[in-house]
Amino acid sequence: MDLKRRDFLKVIGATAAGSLLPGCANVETRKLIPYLLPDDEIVPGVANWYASVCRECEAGCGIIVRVMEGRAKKIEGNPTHPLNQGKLCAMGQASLQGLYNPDRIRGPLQRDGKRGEGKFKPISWDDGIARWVSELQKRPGGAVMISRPASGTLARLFSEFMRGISGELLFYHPSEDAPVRTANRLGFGIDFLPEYDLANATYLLSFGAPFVDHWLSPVHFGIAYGQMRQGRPTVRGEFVQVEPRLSLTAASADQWIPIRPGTEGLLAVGVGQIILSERRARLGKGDQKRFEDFYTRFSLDQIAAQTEVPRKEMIRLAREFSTAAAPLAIGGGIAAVQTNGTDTMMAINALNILVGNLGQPGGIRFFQPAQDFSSGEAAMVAEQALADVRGEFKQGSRSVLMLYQSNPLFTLPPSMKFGDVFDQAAFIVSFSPFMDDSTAMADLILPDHFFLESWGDYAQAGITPVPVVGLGQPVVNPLYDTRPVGDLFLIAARQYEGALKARLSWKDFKSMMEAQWKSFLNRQGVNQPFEAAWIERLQQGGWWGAQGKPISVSKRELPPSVASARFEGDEKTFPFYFYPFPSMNLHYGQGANRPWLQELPDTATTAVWGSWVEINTKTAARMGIHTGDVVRVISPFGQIEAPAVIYPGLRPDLISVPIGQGHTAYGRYAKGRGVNPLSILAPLFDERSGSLAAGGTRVRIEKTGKQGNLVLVDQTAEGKKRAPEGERGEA
Amino acid sequence: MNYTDQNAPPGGPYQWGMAVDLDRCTGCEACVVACHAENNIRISGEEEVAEGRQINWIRIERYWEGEYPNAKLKFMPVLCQHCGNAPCEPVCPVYAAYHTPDGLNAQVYNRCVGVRYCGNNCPYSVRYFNWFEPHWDEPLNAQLNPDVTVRSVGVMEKCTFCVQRIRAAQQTAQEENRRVRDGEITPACVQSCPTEALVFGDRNDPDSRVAKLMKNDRGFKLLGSLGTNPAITYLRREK
Amino acid sequence: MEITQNNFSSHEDEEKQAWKEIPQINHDLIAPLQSVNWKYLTLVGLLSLLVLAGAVAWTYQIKTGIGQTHLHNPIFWGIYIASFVYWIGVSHSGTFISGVLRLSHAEWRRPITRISELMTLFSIIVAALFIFVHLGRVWRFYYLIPYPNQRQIWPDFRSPLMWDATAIFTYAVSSTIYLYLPLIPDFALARDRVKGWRRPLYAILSLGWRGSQVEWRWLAMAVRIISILIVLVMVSVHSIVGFDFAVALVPSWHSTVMAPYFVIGAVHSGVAMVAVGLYLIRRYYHLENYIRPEHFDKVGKIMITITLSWGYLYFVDRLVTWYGRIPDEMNVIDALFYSEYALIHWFMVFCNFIYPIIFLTIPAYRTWPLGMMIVGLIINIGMYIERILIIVPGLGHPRLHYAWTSYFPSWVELMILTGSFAFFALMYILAVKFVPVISIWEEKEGRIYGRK
Amino acid sequence: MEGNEVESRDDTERPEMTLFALFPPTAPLAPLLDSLRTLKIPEEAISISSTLPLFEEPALSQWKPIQLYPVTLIAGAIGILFGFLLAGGTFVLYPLRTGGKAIFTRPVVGIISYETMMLFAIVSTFIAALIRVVWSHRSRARYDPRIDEGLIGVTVQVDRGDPRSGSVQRLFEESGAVEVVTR
Repeated sequence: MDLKRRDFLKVIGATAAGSLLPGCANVETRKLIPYLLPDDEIVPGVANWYASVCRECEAGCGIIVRVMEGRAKKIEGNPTHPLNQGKLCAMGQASLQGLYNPDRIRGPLQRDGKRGEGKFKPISWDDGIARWVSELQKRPGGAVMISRPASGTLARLFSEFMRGISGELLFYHPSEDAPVRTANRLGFGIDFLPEYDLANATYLLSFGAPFVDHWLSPVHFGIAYGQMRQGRPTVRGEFVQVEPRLSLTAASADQWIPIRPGTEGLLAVGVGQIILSERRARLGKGDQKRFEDFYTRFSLDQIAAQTEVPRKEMIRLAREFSTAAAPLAIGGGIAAVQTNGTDTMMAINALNILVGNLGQPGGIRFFQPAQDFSSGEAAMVAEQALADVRGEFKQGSRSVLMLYQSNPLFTLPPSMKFGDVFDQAAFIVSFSPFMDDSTAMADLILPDHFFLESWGDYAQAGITPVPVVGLGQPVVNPLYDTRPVGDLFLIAARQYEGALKARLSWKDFKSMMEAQWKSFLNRQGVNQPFEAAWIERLQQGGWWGAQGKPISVSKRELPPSVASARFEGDEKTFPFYFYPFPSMNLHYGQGANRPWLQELPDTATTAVWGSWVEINTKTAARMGIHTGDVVRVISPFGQIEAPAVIYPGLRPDLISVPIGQGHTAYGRYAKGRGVNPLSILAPLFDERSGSLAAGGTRVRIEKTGKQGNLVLVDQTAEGKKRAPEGERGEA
Repeated sequence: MNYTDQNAPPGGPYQWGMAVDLDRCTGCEACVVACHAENNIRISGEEEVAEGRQINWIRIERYWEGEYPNAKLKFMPVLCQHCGNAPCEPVCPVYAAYHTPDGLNAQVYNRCVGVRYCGNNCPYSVRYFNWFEPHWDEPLNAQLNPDVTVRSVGVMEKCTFCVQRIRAAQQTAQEENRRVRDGEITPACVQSCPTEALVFGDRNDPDSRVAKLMKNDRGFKLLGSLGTNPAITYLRREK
Repeated sequence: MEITQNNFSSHEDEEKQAWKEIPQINHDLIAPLQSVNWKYLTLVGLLSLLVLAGAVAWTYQIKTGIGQTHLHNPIFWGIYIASFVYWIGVSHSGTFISGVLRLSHAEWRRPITRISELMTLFSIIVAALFIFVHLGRVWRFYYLIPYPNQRQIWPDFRSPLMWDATAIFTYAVSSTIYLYLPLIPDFALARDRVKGWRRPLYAILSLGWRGSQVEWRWLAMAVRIISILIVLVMVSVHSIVGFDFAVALVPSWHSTVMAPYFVIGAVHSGVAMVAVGLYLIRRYYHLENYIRPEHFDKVGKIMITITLSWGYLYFVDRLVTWYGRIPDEMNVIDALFYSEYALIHWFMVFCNFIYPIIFLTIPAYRTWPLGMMIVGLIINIGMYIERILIIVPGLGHPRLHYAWTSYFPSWVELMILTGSFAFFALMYILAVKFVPVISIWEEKEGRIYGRK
Repeated sequence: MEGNEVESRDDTERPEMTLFALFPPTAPLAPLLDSLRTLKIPEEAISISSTLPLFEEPALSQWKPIQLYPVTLIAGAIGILFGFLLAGGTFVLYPLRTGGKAIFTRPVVGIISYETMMLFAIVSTFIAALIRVVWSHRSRARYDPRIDEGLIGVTVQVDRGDPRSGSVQRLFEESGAVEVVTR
């Protein structure tokens, strides 16, 4: 896809004119006068490409959007963006169906009838905002805002606003990555993510890191993976995946090691010990002793017994890993969502230290992200923090709940009793553009634009070797009577009695952004009139600097302790481990209202439009369960029913169910479809990162005797047939 | 024009082709959604998919091999192979399926009367039929691509190698009177593929990436024994 | 002249006797045209209702989309095509029985020919109907007709479907002719004996037939020539229907034996259907002295031959596949013999081969009209199943197993199917009220000269 | 009703007269025909109607063999040509390439030509025969419903005032005609 500068100059004008269009936020009038006030940039039949930033997941890929006659037609990766280099995942592509989703909230609403009844009646913007502000005013310091992780200017706005009303701001989104971040912070003392240089690695040892499915930035690592395998003329990177369930990522691995859940850390330690004992470690003098002391605390045989990975297997891994030219160990996924998640991640990082790949190509490299681009000071939190919030509401120190594109009622297990917050809160306001499960409980809904309709920027924290700040612009006129959340907060700030006015005095979010960028670009020493620079940045879709030197990491912490994880539910009554995994298409349910993603076959099972329970072939045979039979999954904290899918790539003692379905709201495509496995989880956390130990609940399963409407694209339902002729045993 | 030789070359200046590297494919299915978005592929809905009527011009076939703990899961993107000797073409009684000079296996929707013989005769089962009139809940239809026909009920449809993009690029090339450059055309699936497992290009141009990849010794043709002479070459996965 | 002289003298008395029967024959064979009782009317009403139901179902399918069937990729063909093939098969009854038997001067053919020729005509009509039922955009059917048009569309004769179209058109036209020619003298007869609205029709259709020897000779000559040609057409038609499958790459379709196998299969169901028709007409029009056990016996003997050849070809086809063990082909064989389709498949073999062979080889059974009708029914059921089993399992097991699937018809399909059978029956019983079901003059001819 | 029309027609104006006799089926026709010939009645002036083809062989010695095969053959040839143009010719008009098949494919032309050959042959044979049936001796042959009951009708045509008419009538009666009509 080659971008024509010409197009972009058009683009800018278009957006300017577009945003000035009178009544452009009002559907009727726009229908009424489509071309009486035409954007002179809009030439029928000619496509304009708008650069922006994808906000479907937290990776923040650069995108370019194809727009014709004022309608977004296609989204592709921004080829110049360092993170995703012109590529884009299924979810990003499907964001168009978020923009044009028939179930978007089309204007401000207030609750009608009891809370949670889901009855709403329209309210004018002025009244809506007034009501929200007055609620805040009434309860100074009573507000908690749970927001999806914002970044850049919006994050700064949020945090300054919340500070101004002395409320609490939590950037929360469900993911398996919190332990990874924490492990980096504790292990290396760096609080952004490193670049995991898969592309140049020759041996990738992954402990459950699902970098193809949803880990950090699947697109970025997808590109790197392609490079690792076939990008280099002579070398083909080896790839071993260690995890109890053969994930999409493991499917691409050369070897899959089905380890016992929660013992990944131990395996890492075992491998490390062998490397040390075989004198293959490349450690600095300071470290040598420390590491020996640490590793000698463990007995290989015990590790072998606990991990169920035979000793000689470990030895082989250790040798392959330590002798490789560019070894790299990464962790995440099921290994992270255990009570020992962070320790495990640290133990895995320790392997990288042992082979000394820090700062090396093909290893772990920390690069300085864009400096002095203020994103405020609110940090990402994990589930534990929300549990604390519940406490605050209980004892009444907090009473106003503000939700921004965050759906805790869906993503938190009921066992955490977070629902209480929704019962106890005096006032709940949501800024979500969609009627998700939590928004349906709100008293007031002030719908935000969809990201393709609004301004925004996104400061990359790590992953890329160069500093990146993505810049998003409206690519189409707003479809409905919604308002950018940024503008709302600025208006609220103006109406709020107090110092807030002064601190947040911008007339709208766009000008705030421009101000922020102006100072940022100045500090970057861009000697160019701001207007020109700004337009250029918009064309490029953001700002990215040159690749700097990797930061030399001084701190090399080892995990204080590594043991196998704790599990809720005793083995007798609950014989199975249970792993609710984020579905590749729907992630934590965000994708569930996009028909494209609902209809996108889960690659391994080819299931669409629903939930399923994965059961190991032998286990199923033993229990007389066939694909399609509805089974009941029972944990100490609840039960769910879904059709079974026989899954050969699963430990016989593990049951897994995809996350993403089972919404009680969220529009026609998502509502009442499938089940939410998170709903039966125990309130179990990884103490050090505070993230939910989603893999820590044990379950048992029963046949219900019912037949479920399991829809598989591969109707043979097994896919165990011979791979097609010509590439038998080769594909 | 040669009327009697069935092996006469199609004779176009370009011969479009694709290479699919199974060693890169991770089954992420970005290509599938990209295709849906680009080509106005209908949303079938749960019931229709249950009937087996989902439409995926490109689909990721997966094959399980072996049993736990040695279970292996292998992927293979399957799309229209644009065969040189396409079994689907001659069986069409109304020329709805025919071969373009630049080696595309074209489907002319408004000629199709829906005898569905082509669908039967495609060994790759990549032809999809419109059993009902397509429907998009307002305003999802605002996204539809004006460059691509929305197929009505009763016609067969299939992967076109994003012919709309090919023609656009050819036009620009013609205006600037030059040949289409390698990599200038990327069908939606190729464009989105993060691992670059899919590569598209002109087989006539020996320096094109696709032409080089086709010479790769990992290469094979899907169901090659049928002699359909596909325009797509697959590269074996190494382990 | 001498010859006639001789046989006048040789069978003097029988001859006289035979001539005396002629008025009786006229009366008996014209009778069915006149008797209309409440039974008949209720039957007509019933069938019309079924036909109507089928028509409604089809309209519904056209309005809402072909998706009303349970077809799906890659099973693009279902019972519509199966029915098409089946009815084309049944249509071979007439051409085979009357054509071949006329050529071979088989005396016993006389009471049977007309019955089977009528079947031919009607089953072709029903078969042709299914082509339209099957089309995804039936409102565009004229794209298939080769005539110069401003759309610049022309059918591609490389498609076996166009071979079909041509062949079936030829077949339809010629079998109509073949039915009509020998009818002329009978129409002339009816012209004088049937009163009411039919009379003028008969007058026109009988073309002022006088029964002069010259007319007889032209008629005889035309019939003789056309009998030869139509047998050739018959063979080609079902061969081509066989090609539809044989030329395709679908596993289990791509077989050289398909064409002859289809022809035999067609004749199998055709002749079986004749047995059924014979029984019913004999029973309800009391033509016991015309359709006699010996006729059933003869038909039975033919059926044995056909059954054997069918079984032979079927065995040959399966044997080579089984021995060759080409995986893709084997998948279908396995499905047929051992798994999904095993039950219905072996039932089909029972109907088409085992039952007929066991019972038809018992002479007493062959002369038992009811029994012959039963065997006829069983074979037809078997042959219909066989048509489905040719189409569906192959399509359901494509080479890329990812797309494997199976199929069962929807209620719309089934309603249209019943409608089609009803339509056939309806056309037949209506025709019986207009066309003498037994060729009167041939019957007479048989009585006079048959003994030779 | 054809037969009646013929009878109802006023024949007295016509220059020739028809003698029509009905015979019982078993009456020996051969001697009658011989004697008619001795009267020098031309073959085409005599016509015998019956409810079924009376003679396997030409009963009247000079009956010419009838020529229908040539029609069939010629029509068939035309059919082949038509088929060739249909299946072969149109490829030249619509040179659209379809995979794995030449634009002009011989086997296809063969198949289509075969079918059109048959079509033309059968249809034209039919039409030819019909024409002959409709126009053969129509003026002379007389019709009587009783023929279908088995009686044999013999029609002889002579000019009015032809002396032979008397003898013909006599011949009829001698050979046992159940009825003789003269017009």
